Amino acid sequence: LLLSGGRARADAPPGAIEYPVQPDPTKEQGRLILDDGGYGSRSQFESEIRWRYPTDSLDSSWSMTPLASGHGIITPSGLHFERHHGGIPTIDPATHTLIIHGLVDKPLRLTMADLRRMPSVSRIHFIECSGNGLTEWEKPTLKTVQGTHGLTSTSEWTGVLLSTVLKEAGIQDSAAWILAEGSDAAVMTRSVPIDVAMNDAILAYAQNGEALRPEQGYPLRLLLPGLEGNTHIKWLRRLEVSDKPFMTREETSKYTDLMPDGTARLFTLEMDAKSVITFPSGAMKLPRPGFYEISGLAWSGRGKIVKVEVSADGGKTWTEAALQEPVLNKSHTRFRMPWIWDGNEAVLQSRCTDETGYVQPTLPELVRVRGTKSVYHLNAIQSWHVAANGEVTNVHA
Amino acid sequence: LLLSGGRARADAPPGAIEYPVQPDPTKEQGRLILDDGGYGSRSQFESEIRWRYPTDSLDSSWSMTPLASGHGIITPSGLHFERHHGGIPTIDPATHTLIIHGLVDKPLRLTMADLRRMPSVSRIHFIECSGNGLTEWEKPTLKTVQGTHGLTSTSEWTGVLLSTVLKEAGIQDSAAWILAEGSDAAVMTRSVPIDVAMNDAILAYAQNGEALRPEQGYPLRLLLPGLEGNTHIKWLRRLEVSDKPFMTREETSKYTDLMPDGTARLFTLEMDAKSVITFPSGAMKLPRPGFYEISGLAWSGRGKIVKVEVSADGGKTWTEAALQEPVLNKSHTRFRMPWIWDGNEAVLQSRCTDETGYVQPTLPELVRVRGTKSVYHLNAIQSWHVAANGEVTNVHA
Amino acid sequence: QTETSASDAAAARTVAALPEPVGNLEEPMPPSPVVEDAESDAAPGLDASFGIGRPATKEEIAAIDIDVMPDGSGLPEGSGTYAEGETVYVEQCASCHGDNLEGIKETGAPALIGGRDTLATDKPLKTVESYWPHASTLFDYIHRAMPLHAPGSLSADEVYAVSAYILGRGGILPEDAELNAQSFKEIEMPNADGFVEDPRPGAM
Amino acid sequence: QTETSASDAAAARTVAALPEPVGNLEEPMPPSPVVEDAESDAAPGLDASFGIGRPATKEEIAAIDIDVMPDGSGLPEGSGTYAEGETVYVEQCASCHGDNLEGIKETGAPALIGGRDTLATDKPLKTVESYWPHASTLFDYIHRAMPLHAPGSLSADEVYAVSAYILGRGGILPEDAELNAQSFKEIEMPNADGFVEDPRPGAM
Ligand code: HEC
Ligand code: HEC
Ligand SMILES: [Ca+2]
Ligand SMILES: [Ca+2]
Ligand SMILES: [Ca+2]
Ligand SMILES: [Ca+2]
Ligand SMILES: [Ca+2]
Ligand SMILES: [Ca+2]
Ligand SMILES: [Co+2]
Ligand SMILES: [Co+2]
Repeated sequence: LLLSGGRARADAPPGAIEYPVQPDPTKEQGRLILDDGGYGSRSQFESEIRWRYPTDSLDSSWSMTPLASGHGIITPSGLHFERHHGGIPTIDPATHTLIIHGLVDKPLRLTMADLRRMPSVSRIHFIECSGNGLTEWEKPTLKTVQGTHGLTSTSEWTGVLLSTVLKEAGIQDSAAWILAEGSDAAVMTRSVPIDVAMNDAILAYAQNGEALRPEQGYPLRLLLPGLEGNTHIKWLRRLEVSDKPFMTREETSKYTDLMPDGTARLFTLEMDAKSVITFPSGAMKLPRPGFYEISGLAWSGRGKIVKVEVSADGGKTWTEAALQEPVLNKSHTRFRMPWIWDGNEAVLQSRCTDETGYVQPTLPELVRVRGTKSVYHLNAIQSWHVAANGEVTNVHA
Repeated sequence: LLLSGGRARADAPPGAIEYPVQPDPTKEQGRLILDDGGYGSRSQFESEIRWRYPTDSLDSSWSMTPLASGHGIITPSGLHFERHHGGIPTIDPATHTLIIHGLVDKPLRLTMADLRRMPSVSRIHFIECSGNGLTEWEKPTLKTVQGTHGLTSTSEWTGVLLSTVLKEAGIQDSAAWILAEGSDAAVMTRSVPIDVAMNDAILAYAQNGEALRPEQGYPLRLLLPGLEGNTHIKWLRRLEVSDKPFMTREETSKYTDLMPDGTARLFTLEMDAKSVITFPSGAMKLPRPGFYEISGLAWSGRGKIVKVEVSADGGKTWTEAALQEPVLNKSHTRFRMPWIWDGNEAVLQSRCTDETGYVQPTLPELVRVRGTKSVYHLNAIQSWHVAANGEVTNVHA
Repeated sequence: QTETSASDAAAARTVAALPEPVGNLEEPMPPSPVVEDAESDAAPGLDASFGIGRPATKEEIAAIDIDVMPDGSGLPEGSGTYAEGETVYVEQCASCHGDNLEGIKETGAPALIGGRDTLATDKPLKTVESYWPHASTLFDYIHRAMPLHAPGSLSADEVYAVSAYILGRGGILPEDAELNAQSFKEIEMPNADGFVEDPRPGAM
Repeated sequence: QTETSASDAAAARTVAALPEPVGNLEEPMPPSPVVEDAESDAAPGLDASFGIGRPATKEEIAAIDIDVMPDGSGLPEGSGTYAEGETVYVEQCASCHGDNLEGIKETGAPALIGGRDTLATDKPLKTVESYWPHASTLFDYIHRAMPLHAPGSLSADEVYAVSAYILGRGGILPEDAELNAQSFKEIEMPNADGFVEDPRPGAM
């Protein structure tokens, strides 16, 4: 089957195919069914894209999800944020294998076909890079919610519970950590505590109902619900069970959190509860006073969100927002609150609480303990200033 | 932003871009981040596509979701089933409007920008064409679950509750039906009962976190959770409130169910509970005896699925399958059951029960009442025969 | 050990060694809400009215309010005869629906007539003649959707005429029939009483 | 009214006027499960063992078990000196990390040395020298990921050598150091005690 109709062209946004706009679509037949070859693409009028923070290295870089134009809780797979340390490998699933070894009774070699035959689970979970917001510690730096918060996305992931495979291999009593290793150019590695591995970790081969996207680790990635994104090793090729952590570069040189006293926290794995208002948000302009539905996302690496409060006066007063069902464990949760903008200056904030009782902190509260040099795990309340002319900007308030 | 790397080529499956496979991806950098222009595509190794039933007219035709290779409950937007009566129109959202008139106090004209400013909801719902399975009444006809059941898909839909807009317009006391009209070449119309409209109907502009796909009604479609797919008018341009149904061609000539006595049922809108095993399913071959996870989908237009039972002996004995959380209202629900195939002939069936207590019927039960000429609403238990050589075929059993 | 540490030579770096975020980083700008209409500037409320959108004008409604209902509402001015309809049919419909309105499989166009007394058999033929409960549906559908490759192109006169022709060929109207908004309402369809309510839930 | 009904002329049609589904309709065939390995044909159970996959061989494991741990496990045979490492560094690393290991902003390659005593300041410089708790990480990372555009291309000797050079330039090893699996384990990193456990939850 070939594409018979329109084609990707320079004038269509990425991911779209350009077709002639019909002057009156009720007066002529539309384009034919399956002229897309049987796999559709987005409308040529939709142009939001992931955005790359301009790191010096293109090989080790990240791109961020356009949260401002998101809807609901699912992130379209084409807009899922990315973090690569050695580019995106192209791997034939027919030759890819996963090897499990170390402190196990039976070292195992599994093909992708093997994994697809094992008992599976599907779960809707967010992933967030713990570097999400790293530009925002000292002063408001990026303009949009894509820049300040775009290193998180939510998908429905399907795969085999890691515990299923570990039980098949037979883990030994002394097992305490597992090294997960990717087959990208960085041969990315992280150590995973055994209790996480035996709890809800997933060897994921599918995302949003189809195979993983290449950027998300095709054909196989590790999913560690609630843990910092860097640990969700993509293009997974190896799992080594050990009694000790491996102290890889990504868990020592990076992804450790430098405190004001010069010590650094190791293995800060869980993502604390966090929320952000995505509408209205930075770099938007409200055209006039009137009704607006404030909307945003809240999530916690420690369970479900139980409450989101919204303030329009910079945190002086708070109102509880509505949580859109389903409210899922370790997933983005959409919140909404009706708001009438009276045309005066306002500062919009959201604050979430998760089922452990943890309340999202203010930035001063966080900085008081952690200083501004810890890079990772900035989960403070975000403030958007609405000017009298309707312009929305990123502020520290 | 232009695509700088690979491009869609004749040799890549639809929706994929072909890149050179790396002999050892750990030994060279992968392709650069954002070489896709900021919107990703699926892997070149994934080739499942929607399939068109070979109707004589290409303009009025349908394509079916490849359920056999689905995962979880979300259907990838690129694989959502389609039904078009006049092709797929290409509509500029900047010029598209929705007009609400008839028995309302204030006839309204809403732009897409207006709709996006109104209070919104996001909900995960299936849509099923009531013609799903129409080839299967008399004898097993199509070979695969895509052919027998592929006219159903599930997405997270976002939009404005229809009730919100109707309240804004002020519906009058005599209002009983609403005509919904599309702006495709068929100017597709259906009459919707007012109680459905005021309950959970959605004016949907987003699907799976981004704008609707063109095939799904971009920029605006009606979503009537639980009702037959034909009523979910796409490319929606007009809503007329009336005291009577409009008796359009699609609710008289079509989408009426002919009974054996020659009478036909009108406005059979709700989709009764239904389930199907998607793995193993027709045209697959089990390579050898051993462990297989039976998996499938269940859904009901009347609420949540509460139970799915699976039989491997053609309905003689049943075992309750596990329902994958979240189990949502009027949504596909994934069920799973571990199974050891002993190498003997088997007939696999699934049977679901919804929260109203309705139990999915057998085909003989359904045919006893409805005959085999009613075309629509075939929701009977599906049987897959597993031969001793592992071949799985569509049977009536 | 001559050199001890290169720390003096090393440029001071801050967190994550990020490039200095000075100037325009080319973050894509998100869409802002758009308000097109000055009219609805009325003070909005939270529950009932949001002050969003504007009244639809009579002209805007009339331009797309094309439906025709069983009680005849929506039928436009104009008229057409069986004879005029035959011309329309031969020129614009026969290539798909066949010279004898029998349908042509290859085009996907169904038979428009025939099939009376087949509905309770095992080869039911559902056509305008045998199945359709309301003549209004015929006007409505032809007017909005036919001919397939030029939908909406027929004048009201032409739709009246071709409807008279189809109903005439189907033995529902005499060949000298002329249809207009008044006479249309009087058409009796053979299968008008053939439809029943949905007995579900509660029945199969 | 000469013609009454065209029902005789009309071809009998069954439900939905579908084309006769005869022969191959070109339904795409779904993927079947694939079993590659005869070995695991053992009778599978439902709970513990699924009989899926096969044992990984020693050779398969050895080919990818490349990690090096703080206790030195995983360190391969071989050795290398500061002097040899200088050659490796100049030829394969300096273009990105700089002649003085200070990093070159434009390449994204960070400084490898320097930064001692800066960790508690407001311009912390985190390098191998100032920050890394374990020398094993240096071997492990260079071996798997550097040089950036030819990762995995260095021999064990070369990695020992360039590690000796980097640690020598950082004042952690003397310039006459030779590294091998034994001497590597004895390296004391300046910031070895600089790391603390995650106090969360319970602390901010
Ligand atoms: C190019 C082919 C073509 C032409 C020309 C054409 N039709 Fe059709 N017609 C179709 C097809 C195909 C359908 C079925 C459409 C569908 O089911 O979505 C159809 C359906 C119909 C139906 C509905 C039949 C039913 O049982 O539901 C009527 C009535 C009709 N056409 C009348 C006309 C008239 C009157 C003309 C000329 C003015 C015309 N057609 C010209 C192809 C055509
Ligand atoms: C083409 C550029 C390039 C070359 C050549 C190169 N590097 Fe790197 N190096 C980088 C980049 C970029 C990073 C950061 C990668 C990342 O963060 O994902 C890096 C990171 C490192 C790190 C980790 C630093 C830290 O603080 O975490 C070490 C150690 C290192 N390189 C050593 C070497 C050695 C030894 C060589 C030569 C054998 C070498 N590099 C050659 C670009 C290069
Ligand atoms: Ca958009
Ligand atoms: Ca696939
Ligand atoms: Ca009307
Ligand atoms: Ca009537
Ligand atoms: Ca090892
Ligand atoms: Ca040490
Ligand atoms: Co961390
Ligand atoms: Co129906």
